[in-house]
Amino acid sequence: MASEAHAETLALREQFDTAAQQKDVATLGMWIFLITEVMFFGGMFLAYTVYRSSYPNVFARASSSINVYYGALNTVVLICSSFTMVLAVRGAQLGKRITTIVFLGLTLFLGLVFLGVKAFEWGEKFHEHHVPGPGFHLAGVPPGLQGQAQLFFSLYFAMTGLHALHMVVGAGLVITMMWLTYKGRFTAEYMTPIDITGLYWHFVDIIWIFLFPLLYLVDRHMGK
Amino acid sequence: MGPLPLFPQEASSFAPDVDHLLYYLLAVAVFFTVGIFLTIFYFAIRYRRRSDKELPRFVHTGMTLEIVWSVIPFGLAMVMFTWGASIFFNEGRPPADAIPIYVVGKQWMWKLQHIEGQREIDELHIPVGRPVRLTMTSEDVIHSFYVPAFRTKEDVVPGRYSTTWFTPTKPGKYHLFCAEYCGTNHSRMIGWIYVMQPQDYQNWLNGGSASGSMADSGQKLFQSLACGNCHHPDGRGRCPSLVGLYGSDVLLSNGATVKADDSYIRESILQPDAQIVAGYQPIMPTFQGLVTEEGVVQLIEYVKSLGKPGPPVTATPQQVTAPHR
Amino acid sequence: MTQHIDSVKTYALVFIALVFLTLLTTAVAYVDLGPFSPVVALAIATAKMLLVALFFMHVRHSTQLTRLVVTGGLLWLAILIFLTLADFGTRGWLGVPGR
Amino acid sequence: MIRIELLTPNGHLFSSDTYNKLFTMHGVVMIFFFLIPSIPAVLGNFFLPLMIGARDLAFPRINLLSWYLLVIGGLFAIFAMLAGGVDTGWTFYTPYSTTYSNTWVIATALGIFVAGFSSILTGLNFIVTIHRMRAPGMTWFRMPLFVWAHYATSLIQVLGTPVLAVTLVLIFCERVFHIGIFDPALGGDPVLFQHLFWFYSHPAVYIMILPAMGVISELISVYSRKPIFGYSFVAFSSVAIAVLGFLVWGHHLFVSTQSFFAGMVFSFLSYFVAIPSAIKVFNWTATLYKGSISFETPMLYAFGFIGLFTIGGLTGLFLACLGIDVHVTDTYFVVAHFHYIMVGGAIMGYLGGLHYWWPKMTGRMYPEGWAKLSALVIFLGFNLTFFPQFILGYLGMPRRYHTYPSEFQVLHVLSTAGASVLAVGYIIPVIYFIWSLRYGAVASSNPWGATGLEWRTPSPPPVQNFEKIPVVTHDAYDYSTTIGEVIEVG
Repeated sequence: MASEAHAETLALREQFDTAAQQKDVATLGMWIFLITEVMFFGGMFLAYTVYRSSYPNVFARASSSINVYYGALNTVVLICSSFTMVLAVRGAQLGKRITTIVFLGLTLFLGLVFLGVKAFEWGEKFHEHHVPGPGFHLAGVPPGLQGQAQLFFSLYFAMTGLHALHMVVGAGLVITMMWLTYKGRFTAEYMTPIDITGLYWHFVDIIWIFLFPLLYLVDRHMGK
Repeated sequence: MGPLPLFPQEASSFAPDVDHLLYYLLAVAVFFTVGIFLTIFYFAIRYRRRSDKELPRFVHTGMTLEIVWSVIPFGLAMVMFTWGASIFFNEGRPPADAIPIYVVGKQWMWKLQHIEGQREIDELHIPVGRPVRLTMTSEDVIHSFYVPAFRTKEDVVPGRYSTTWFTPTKPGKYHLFCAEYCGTNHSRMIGWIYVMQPQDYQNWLNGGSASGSMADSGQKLFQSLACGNCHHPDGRGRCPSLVGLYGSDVLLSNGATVKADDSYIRESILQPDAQIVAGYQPIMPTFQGLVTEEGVVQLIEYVKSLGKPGPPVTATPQQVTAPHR
Repeated sequence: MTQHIDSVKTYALVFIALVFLTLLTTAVAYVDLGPFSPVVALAIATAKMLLVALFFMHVRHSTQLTRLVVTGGLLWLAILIFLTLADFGTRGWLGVPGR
Repeated sequence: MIRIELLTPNGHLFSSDTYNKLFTMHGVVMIFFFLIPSIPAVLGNFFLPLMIGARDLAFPRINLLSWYLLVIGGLFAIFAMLAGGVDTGWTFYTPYSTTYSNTWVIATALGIFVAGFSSILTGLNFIVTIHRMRAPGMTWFRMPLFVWAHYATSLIQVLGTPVLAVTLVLIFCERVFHIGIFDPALGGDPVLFQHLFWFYSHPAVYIMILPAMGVISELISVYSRKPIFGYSFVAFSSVAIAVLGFLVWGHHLFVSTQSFFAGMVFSFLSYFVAIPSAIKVFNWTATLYKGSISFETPMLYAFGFIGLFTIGGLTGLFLACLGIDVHVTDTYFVVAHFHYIMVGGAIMGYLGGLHYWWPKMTGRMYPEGWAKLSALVIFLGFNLTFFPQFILGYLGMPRRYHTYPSEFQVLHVLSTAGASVLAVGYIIPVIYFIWSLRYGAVASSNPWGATGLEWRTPSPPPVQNFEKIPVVTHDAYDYSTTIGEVIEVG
């Protein structure tokens, strides 16, 4: 979806009067799109809130079974990528092509690191039978409460899965931006697509900023 | 073709209340509908266009008018809200002396149990003039227990209990419908409610082929599942005694207190580790899949029959003050 | 719309703050704060969100309308969550199952 | 079809399964693929830019994309229908939809998901366009009320639809991967699904009705040649309906075992929506006062709309009222109520708007006599179909019943008879609209003497809408400026 939001070319499109109006419109459109994303994840945050408040102990236990180091590592990786992204946008604002491409490249690399760690972590879950389904089992949780533990992991996979999907889309956008920058399509005056890609990337980062404490850090002191 | 009924029977203590409220709402609705229709007709004819060059004078928006026609409907609506909510409040508070009936919904039938042990399918026999309280759950999807003549309806949700109650006021035979879409034969998940004179009801109870009361069945189940091996009545077993449990406040291991009601006992049987009684170990296995929903309610009745908590014996103060009509 | 270009130093400071808050929230999770655990965790996450939004996403320099869009969106999320909890949080107040 | 089946109590024509699939597809197709997109996609896309004096929407490509998405979503739904149908009802209540139904739930959910994206993008496009693309002089309070109504609609689309999307994703995951977020066997709560579902689906009703209200505001003004009485009240009431519409979804859950207190809160809030709706109806009526009223076809639809919407809206009060709702929810009362709003409201508005703007869109006039006849037939057929259902509902006839007790038969027969009349009423316009494309009289640029900017450009408009972007100097609905230009309709 988002890739359409910045599909304008350098030329001023016919429906606009000025370049400023065009940029303004594109940015506003992206922000509204991000709000729809907030509501999209909001539905899952709601489900999470309801079940966590219903089954606090099981959620603490289930959360403690996830490896906190992967989560923390990935959080830092994503923050780094946001940092490089903002520097890429800054480079574009200043019209520095090489800087922009280098930082976009770094962002892409960090994004892929994040996805790699995520994939590895999921692989472990499959190994440990922590994937919801008939084979699910979480050690340390009584048989009657396995279902509730499974709910936690259902939410874990749904939330991190959709987040990862957004990361993949983001990576695609960054690659496109690198290519367009390489082709010299942007100038210091016109770099709206990069700006908007940046917004999207930071938004995905923000979602993770919330997912990390909610999924990895539920009452760690109790789970031990 | 059948007759042309225009108004449903009134056969419970709620029905007149709901109908009176309906009359009020109807009056408001008819007043506004007729008023707006007539005004439109009048204006449309009075101010019809007479020439193509006609240009009506601009009429300024009247602030007072706008406020008046916002505030008056709001006032009328608040009456509706308060009135409706008070009926709803009564519908949510069954009196303590109500006859308990247990309902299990299942695709596509209603299974009902009396505490005396009678079981019925798609039929319910109840005496006139006594409040009846239904505790309901579902084995599969969401159903909804709907008796139009009583003006009551409540969803029956898998995994938990819901409650509804009514006092039948007129003997007769009334429709029972499932009102929440539940699959292929949703429209055949219907039955009859038989409201009987108290004496007839007593005869019916006695004449049935019940194999002992629900508490008895529950006790048998209790024994066959070997629950008594741990739950000693004297409280010296590995598990808490169940005597006097029902309706009491239970102190849990996490410091919280819960009231031992139907939902609590159901959860304790199916998910025993969810709430651990203070001073005991979480050793009880789950009985999920071993006991049917009907079995669970029999066990609940058995626990109930083991006595109520200390004085006041009959009811908690809150239940005594419950409106009972 | 005039462009504001922040300095690398600003971004770097924000970045350091973000990493610090990440470590802080991880550490705090091991401390027993009772019911305040989720409150603290969410407060830190919100602080991080504000840093990212204000600095990295340039909300600091954005138009009124953008800010309105952002606050409006968060308000709607709050409506969704709070009104639903108005149900889940008050179940059982009547002491009747299912009410 | 559904109505014919219900002629007899026992249902000989189809099996229960077929009936269940029919009403599900009826609901899904009508709501997600017709009512929600109808006015915004057809009339909104065309006229919104015209009315605010823009050359096009802010994101024409997104607009195109949203059209393709709607088509793709529709294909999924058609696939589901042909492959065997789906029988969950349009509400997809869990756990029936996730665990028990053996039909094509996934394909249908995917279709709705994709169509939902289409809806989101349309809303996004409209909001940005209205904020940033207005012609010089077109201030917020000079905008036609049609535009205000679309602005409010777009807010709902943008804020509500994503929640439906994620709900459908969870249903999808639950069926495909068996992760079970709403599965009571795991401790999940089916009522949570209902919350998420109605958070979107209640406001979705306003997605359908608000644009129709916008159309009606235009029609009433043009055919009585007067500015809308209380313009700012009507404008703000649209936004108020959109906002308040998000606070009341729980009134669908009064008997769903949601908590008693939540029921109280939601019932209380529900009454607040009644106020802006009432304001609109009163203001429309007051606009007629001392007007110069002509009875062209669109105006007949506008009258029909006000009447039916009044009935639909007032019966909504019954449903918001806790005591009554317990009795009538999930019965034919609800069915009648929402058909009064959606068919009596949204479709009357759509047809009114279609007739009103038909000359502008196609450059041709439709035959007035036939059009008036069909408007009358639709109004009568509609009432005959759905009014008996109010009575049926209060009698206790539950909805989604394939068979029913025989005492309800007379009213069902009336309703079915009405449905046949209604069907005739809908077929007539289809025929004469197609006819008019070729044989209709050529339309002038402003056949109705209307004031909107869309009438300041030739019929049909050129590609860039205006040869020169107009400068707006007057309030909306200032008829002193157009009255001299009125040209007789051929």
